[in-house]
Amino acid sequence: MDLLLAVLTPFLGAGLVALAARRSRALAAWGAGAVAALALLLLLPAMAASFGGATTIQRLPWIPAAGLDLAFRLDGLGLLFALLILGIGLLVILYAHYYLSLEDSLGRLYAYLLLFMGSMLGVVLSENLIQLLVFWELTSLSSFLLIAYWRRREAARRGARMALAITGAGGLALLGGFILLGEIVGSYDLSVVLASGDAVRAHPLYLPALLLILLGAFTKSAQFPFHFWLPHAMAAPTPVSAYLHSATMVKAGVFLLARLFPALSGTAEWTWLVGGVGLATLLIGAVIALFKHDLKGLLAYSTISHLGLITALFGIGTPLAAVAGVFHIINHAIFKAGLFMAAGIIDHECGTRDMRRINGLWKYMPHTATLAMVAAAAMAGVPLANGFLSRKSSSPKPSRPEGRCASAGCCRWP
Amino acid sequence: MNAHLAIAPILVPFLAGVLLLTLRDLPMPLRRWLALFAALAQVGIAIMLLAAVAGGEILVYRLGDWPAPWGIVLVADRLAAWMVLITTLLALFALIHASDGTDRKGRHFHVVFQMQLFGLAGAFLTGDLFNLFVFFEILLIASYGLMLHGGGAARTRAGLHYVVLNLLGSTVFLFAAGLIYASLGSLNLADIAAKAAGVAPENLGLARAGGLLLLAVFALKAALLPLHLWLPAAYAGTAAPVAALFAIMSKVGAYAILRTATLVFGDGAGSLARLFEPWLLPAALATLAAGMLGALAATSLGRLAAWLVVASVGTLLIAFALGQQGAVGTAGTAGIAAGLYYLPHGTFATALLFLLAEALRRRRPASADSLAPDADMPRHALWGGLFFVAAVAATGLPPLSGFVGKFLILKAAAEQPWVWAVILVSALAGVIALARAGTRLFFSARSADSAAPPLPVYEPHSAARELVAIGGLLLLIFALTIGAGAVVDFTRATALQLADPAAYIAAVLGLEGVKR
Amino acid sequence: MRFGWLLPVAVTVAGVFAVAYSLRFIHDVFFNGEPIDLPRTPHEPPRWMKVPVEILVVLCLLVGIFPAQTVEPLLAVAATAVLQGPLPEHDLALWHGVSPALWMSVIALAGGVLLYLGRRPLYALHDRLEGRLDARAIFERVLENGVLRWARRFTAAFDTGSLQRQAALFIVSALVLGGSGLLLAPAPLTGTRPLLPVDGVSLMAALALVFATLAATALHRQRLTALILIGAVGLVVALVFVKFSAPDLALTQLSVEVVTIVLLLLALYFLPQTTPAETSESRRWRDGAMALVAGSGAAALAWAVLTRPVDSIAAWFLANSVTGGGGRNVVNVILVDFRGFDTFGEITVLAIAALGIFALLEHLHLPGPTRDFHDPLRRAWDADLHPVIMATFARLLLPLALLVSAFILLRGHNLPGGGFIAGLITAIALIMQYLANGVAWTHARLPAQTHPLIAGGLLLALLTGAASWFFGRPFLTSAFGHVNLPWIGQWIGEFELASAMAFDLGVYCVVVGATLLILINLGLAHHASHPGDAAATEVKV
Amino acid sequence: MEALIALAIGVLTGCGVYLVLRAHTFPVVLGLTLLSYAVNLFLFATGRLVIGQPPVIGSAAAALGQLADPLPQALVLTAIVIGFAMTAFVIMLSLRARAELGNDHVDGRQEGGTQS
Repeated sequence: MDLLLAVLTPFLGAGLVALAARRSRALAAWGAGAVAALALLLLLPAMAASFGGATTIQRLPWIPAAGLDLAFRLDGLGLLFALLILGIGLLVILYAHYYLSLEDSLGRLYAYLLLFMGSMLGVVLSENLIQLLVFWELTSLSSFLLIAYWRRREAARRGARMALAITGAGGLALLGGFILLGEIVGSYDLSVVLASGDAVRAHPLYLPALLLILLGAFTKSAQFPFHFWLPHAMAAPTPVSAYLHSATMVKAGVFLLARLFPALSGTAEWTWLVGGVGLATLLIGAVIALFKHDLKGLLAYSTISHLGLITALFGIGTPLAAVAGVFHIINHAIFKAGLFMAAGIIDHECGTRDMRRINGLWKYMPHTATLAMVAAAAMAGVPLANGFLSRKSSSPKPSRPEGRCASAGCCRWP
Repeated sequence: MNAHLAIAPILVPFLAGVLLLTLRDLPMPLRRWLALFAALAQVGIAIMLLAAVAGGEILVYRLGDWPAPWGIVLVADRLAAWMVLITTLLALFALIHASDGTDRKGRHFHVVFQMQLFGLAGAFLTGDLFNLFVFFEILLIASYGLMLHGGGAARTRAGLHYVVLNLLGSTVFLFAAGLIYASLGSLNLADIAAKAAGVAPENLGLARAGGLLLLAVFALKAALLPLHLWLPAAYAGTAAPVAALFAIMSKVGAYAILRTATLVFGDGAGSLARLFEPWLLPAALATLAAGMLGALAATSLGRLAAWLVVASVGTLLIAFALGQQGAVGTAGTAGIAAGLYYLPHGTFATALLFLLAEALRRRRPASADSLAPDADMPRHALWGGLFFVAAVAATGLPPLSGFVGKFLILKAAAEQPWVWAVILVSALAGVIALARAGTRLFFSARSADSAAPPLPVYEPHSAARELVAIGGLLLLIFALTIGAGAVVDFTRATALQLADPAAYIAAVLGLEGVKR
Repeated sequence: MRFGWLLPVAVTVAGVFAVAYSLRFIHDVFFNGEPIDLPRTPHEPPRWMKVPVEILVVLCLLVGIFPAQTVEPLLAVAATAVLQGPLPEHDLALWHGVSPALWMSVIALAGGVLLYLGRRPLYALHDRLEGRLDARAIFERVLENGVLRWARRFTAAFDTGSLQRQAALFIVSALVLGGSGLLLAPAPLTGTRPLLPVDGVSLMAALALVFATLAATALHRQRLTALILIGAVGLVVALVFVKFSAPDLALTQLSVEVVTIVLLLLALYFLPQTTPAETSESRRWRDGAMALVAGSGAAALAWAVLTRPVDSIAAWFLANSVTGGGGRNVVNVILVDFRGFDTFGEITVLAIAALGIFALLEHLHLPGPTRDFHDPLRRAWDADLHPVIMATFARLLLPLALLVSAFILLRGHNLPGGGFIAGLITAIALIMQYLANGVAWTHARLPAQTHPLIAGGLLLALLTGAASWFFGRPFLTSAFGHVNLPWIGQWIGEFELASAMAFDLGVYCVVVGATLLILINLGLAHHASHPGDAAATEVKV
Repeated sequence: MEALIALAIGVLTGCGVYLVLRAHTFPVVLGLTLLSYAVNLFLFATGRLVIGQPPVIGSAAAALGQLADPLPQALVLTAIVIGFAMTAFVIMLSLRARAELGNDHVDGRQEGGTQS
């Protein structure tokens, strides 16, 4: 049961780290890092197997009568996300140690972060849909705590409440969608669900199930018109923004689209809903981002826009587009986490994030500036950075034979 | 002893109550220990009883050794044992909390507390309609005593309303019992059930009126819309451990509805079958909605918890109503099974919130448990964390048992969009309400710019008993979550047993027990 | 394929903006003049704070430049898992030659730069629109002003804290439910049972009852009058029981009636004598209508019940009373034996009620009548004193009453009577003392607390019930019929009597104890509020 | 005769309901008392009306024919006593409410502050 253990490790570690923080901040940081590393270590065998194309499924009965087991699954998609969650998680833990001021409780932040890490791992490693939902809601809860970390600030409390209300509503819709899906398929096991895509799409309950599931995915991934909670979640400390609101939690929605791609995609409803919402979000996010004077606000709307792109790619429904979507998930996580951290450094050093006031930092922090500029170039899609490849793979290339097509956008838009 | 297992849950609290009354001049600590010992013994007995009936046996206890339709019988089946176990567990922790000083605020707390348990156990175990009335009266008169314990204007006012309404309820109960006796000629529930199918057409109207009046009474006890208005003031007004214990009181009404709906007015009841069906589901849905609206509107945690009790009764009765609605067989029993899983969860979770509200009242001198910012309490993080977990439980968010219960109910209600909509939307309302409450109570401090020094904070002599009680309830919720597999198996078996009352009727009316 | 152009176009447009905002990020933050009014002077952060950023940036470049060597394997397994099928051929090479993708990038880059250069008018436009379309503001308005306010309004509209409303709702619910059950019935209301003839006395009694009830209702604001009328109603009810073969009930009703009226009288001593006219005309009509419906409903039900032939389990009780329960008064045998558990519960109710009242009245200061016999609202209080002759007679009657109650207790199993009635008669006899002689006199002669009596009675009932365990029988099994027990074989008759007696004695104790506890404490409450007034309410003999 | 009893029960119930809906504790208590009379009579009536045949075995009357149904009588007896306990409690509670709330309105309102 190493998958179960790997998921549980951060949860158990959260308490220990909170205790360790009473001794020293460094101990807390090392402890949190060790917890994340341990989880990674526990996952290694299954990860190695999944590189070979194998899918590891481990199962522990919980409520067999209701079709609810503790079932974990590690396949390629889970591997990718587990790496992102734990890898970026480790970086964020290191970063947060320096970011937080001495008055702020580091232990609390680490405890919440680890809670979140465990929940997120649970989401991406779940084999059982209902269990996935359990962890899904846990990410909402732990992100509520993280956003409200500076609990004395009105903005933090409001942002946290709003995020919880929106993602919580999505979670409830998702619960409904999953139960319907389970009714259609007769099982909550992902393996069964993924294998019965045709049955699902032909079922009269397909549309309600799809709508409910998409509601869950869109709220979580801040898709239009549910996008507005994300910028307000920026009231969280920047390590949290870097982790949750760029690399991981908001990716849970697109993760879900990817996860259920074989079961749900390929219908006109899917294409219109997912593709349409994705495109709208892509454009709206990009436009608003330009006008944000707040550094993190800009990045937040940029994140919304990129999430829209990923959603749109999955919405197209072709295999190639899906590959492009997965690719952009990776790229966006990397450059956006870096950008948020850079923004955090700037905030940390300047005491403000208002771009109308912070100018000319090149003189003061050239090293950081270089790093931020490379990451920003990736965000802009400049060649030689990963963002460029992402955009390239989502562009049409009809002239080439299908076999060598590196693009996806052209293929079969109804 | 096993021969008398079915009556033990009734007599032990009675004996404890009488002893406590006799020994009322003992020092308080000794009385507390006696009460606590009695409560522990009841938990043990309840577990034994549950173990004895878990396999499907139905224990019939013929009081006075008289044969069934004439004498009074106690019947312990899975449902009764389940209710008794939940009650005793809840009572144990409520009692521990009450030993923290609440029991000193008036006379005879422990006596009346034990008598309350006596009444509850009797109501769950009796197999006789009129005896059910008697036990209802016992648990009511005891609850009056507990509710008014400690006094105070708000408590007295709410108590007066509670008492008068319940007296009206008792009157209607007697009318109903009389109608049932007049039309079906018996008071024994199993006998009534056996006779219901063959009710003479001329008596049908009387029997139906009697059955529906029973529903009115039980709905009043359960606080079903529109008869729910007494509950918030009563529960929010009374002492915290009492309110915690009362979390099971409204479930007595739900229990009685379930018992009569399945046993007497079940599918086998001929022209009386499914008598409650047209009323139950709409009322339950409306109750859930009203409860959540009340929770949203609440301005104090105690009030919020009280409204959540209303909501939890609504949820519970939705599940039970699905049992009425669904086709015979799996769909119906799934609803009841889900409800029976949700029942202990809802009870414990709301009880937990009442205890937390009390913790706030003790530690926030300025604003008590009202949803207003105040200075940080001593051990702020601990209480905040406890509240967080309790709130997660109460709103039915994962991973605690409330989520499992909600999931099971939704699953049982598949293809009933209205039920889904109400449950999901009200769950969201619950999340919003508790998130608001939590952020106001624990996240925001009274504005820092006010230069006034913080008020002196009253830290009770020790939080140990409070924490034991709260921790105990939390543990129960965790146990319900982790052991959900076993519990769901049990509640499914219970639902199946309820769906087929033939075994119950045979056990009660069977000839094997007749001696003379 | 009709909308195949949508995605590339959208991506390109979004790319234009992405380039623009990235450019702004770089230009505004790191260049564009000097910082303005910063709280701190910026400098490079701690070394290790930059390490995570460095790692990520290096990853960006690695993936960007050598995609095939770095990210490709991971992408391949992940995409395979997403598709759950074979991977389409794809190519992450940096350079594909001049392709639409390249053109898109060029457009985006160029457009982005142009956009950024021309940003000022756009910002001005945005600043004018700022706040018009704030999703958060909408969300909060919906939540705070919509949902929450509506919830408050809805809850407040329902939950007014008015007992009258709650009672009305319950009565209406019961009427609707009961009515729906009755009205949908297939049979006519009147049954087939032959009716009893009406005699003159019964008619008079019935009319008296109806008249007294209506009068009490009509005159309810004159509280004493209403109370006396209610007492009359209770008397007629007792007469009904006498007439229709229920002597036990009649006795019980009478004694309970006396105690209740006495209690109400005492309560009236502390309450205003009249009820102010407080409800509006429309409310009275509404209540009257509900009362009319409820009354006709109850009457219809009673009529339906009374006119139907009886078919119940009653015959068994008559047949088994003597042989099984060892008593000839079947009602009493049912109470102490066949359904003894009901009685067991019922005395518990009485006991808890007494304890509850004891707790209620403790430390209570009742605003009783003051010297000028007016309450603050200038409403008159009852100011009667205790008549001497009554006091004397009451004292003389006490031993007699106790004797009667003992007699009734003893004969209960075979003739009308029993523990309840006996207990109530005893209690009434003692109450008479209270009424006739006042608080102080009675207090000097009665025990201050009757808890031991209550507890003893309950314990006695419990032990009597549990005694049957020693004979291997269920709780409350009467001793009658255990002929086979060798060592008490010759005592059967006596033993049977003892078992029922013990239980009934328990009942008696609880009834006496509970009733007295209530009265004594009412007296105490009075004393507490009028320490100096005792003389006014006491007759010295 | 049956009609008279039904009438009595109806009048008692109706008047009881009306009084219970009043706004002061005393009439409410009176109403509850009337209702308990009504329901006791009703419960009694479920044994149907029998004249002169009290359910006492071996009495002179018993030989004459069918005895009255003893079960409802026993139930009514229990109900009367329980009703007595409850009535006593509610009387005392109304006294306490009078003391704690300062008036005898069921909602503890001051006079004049009553609603329609």
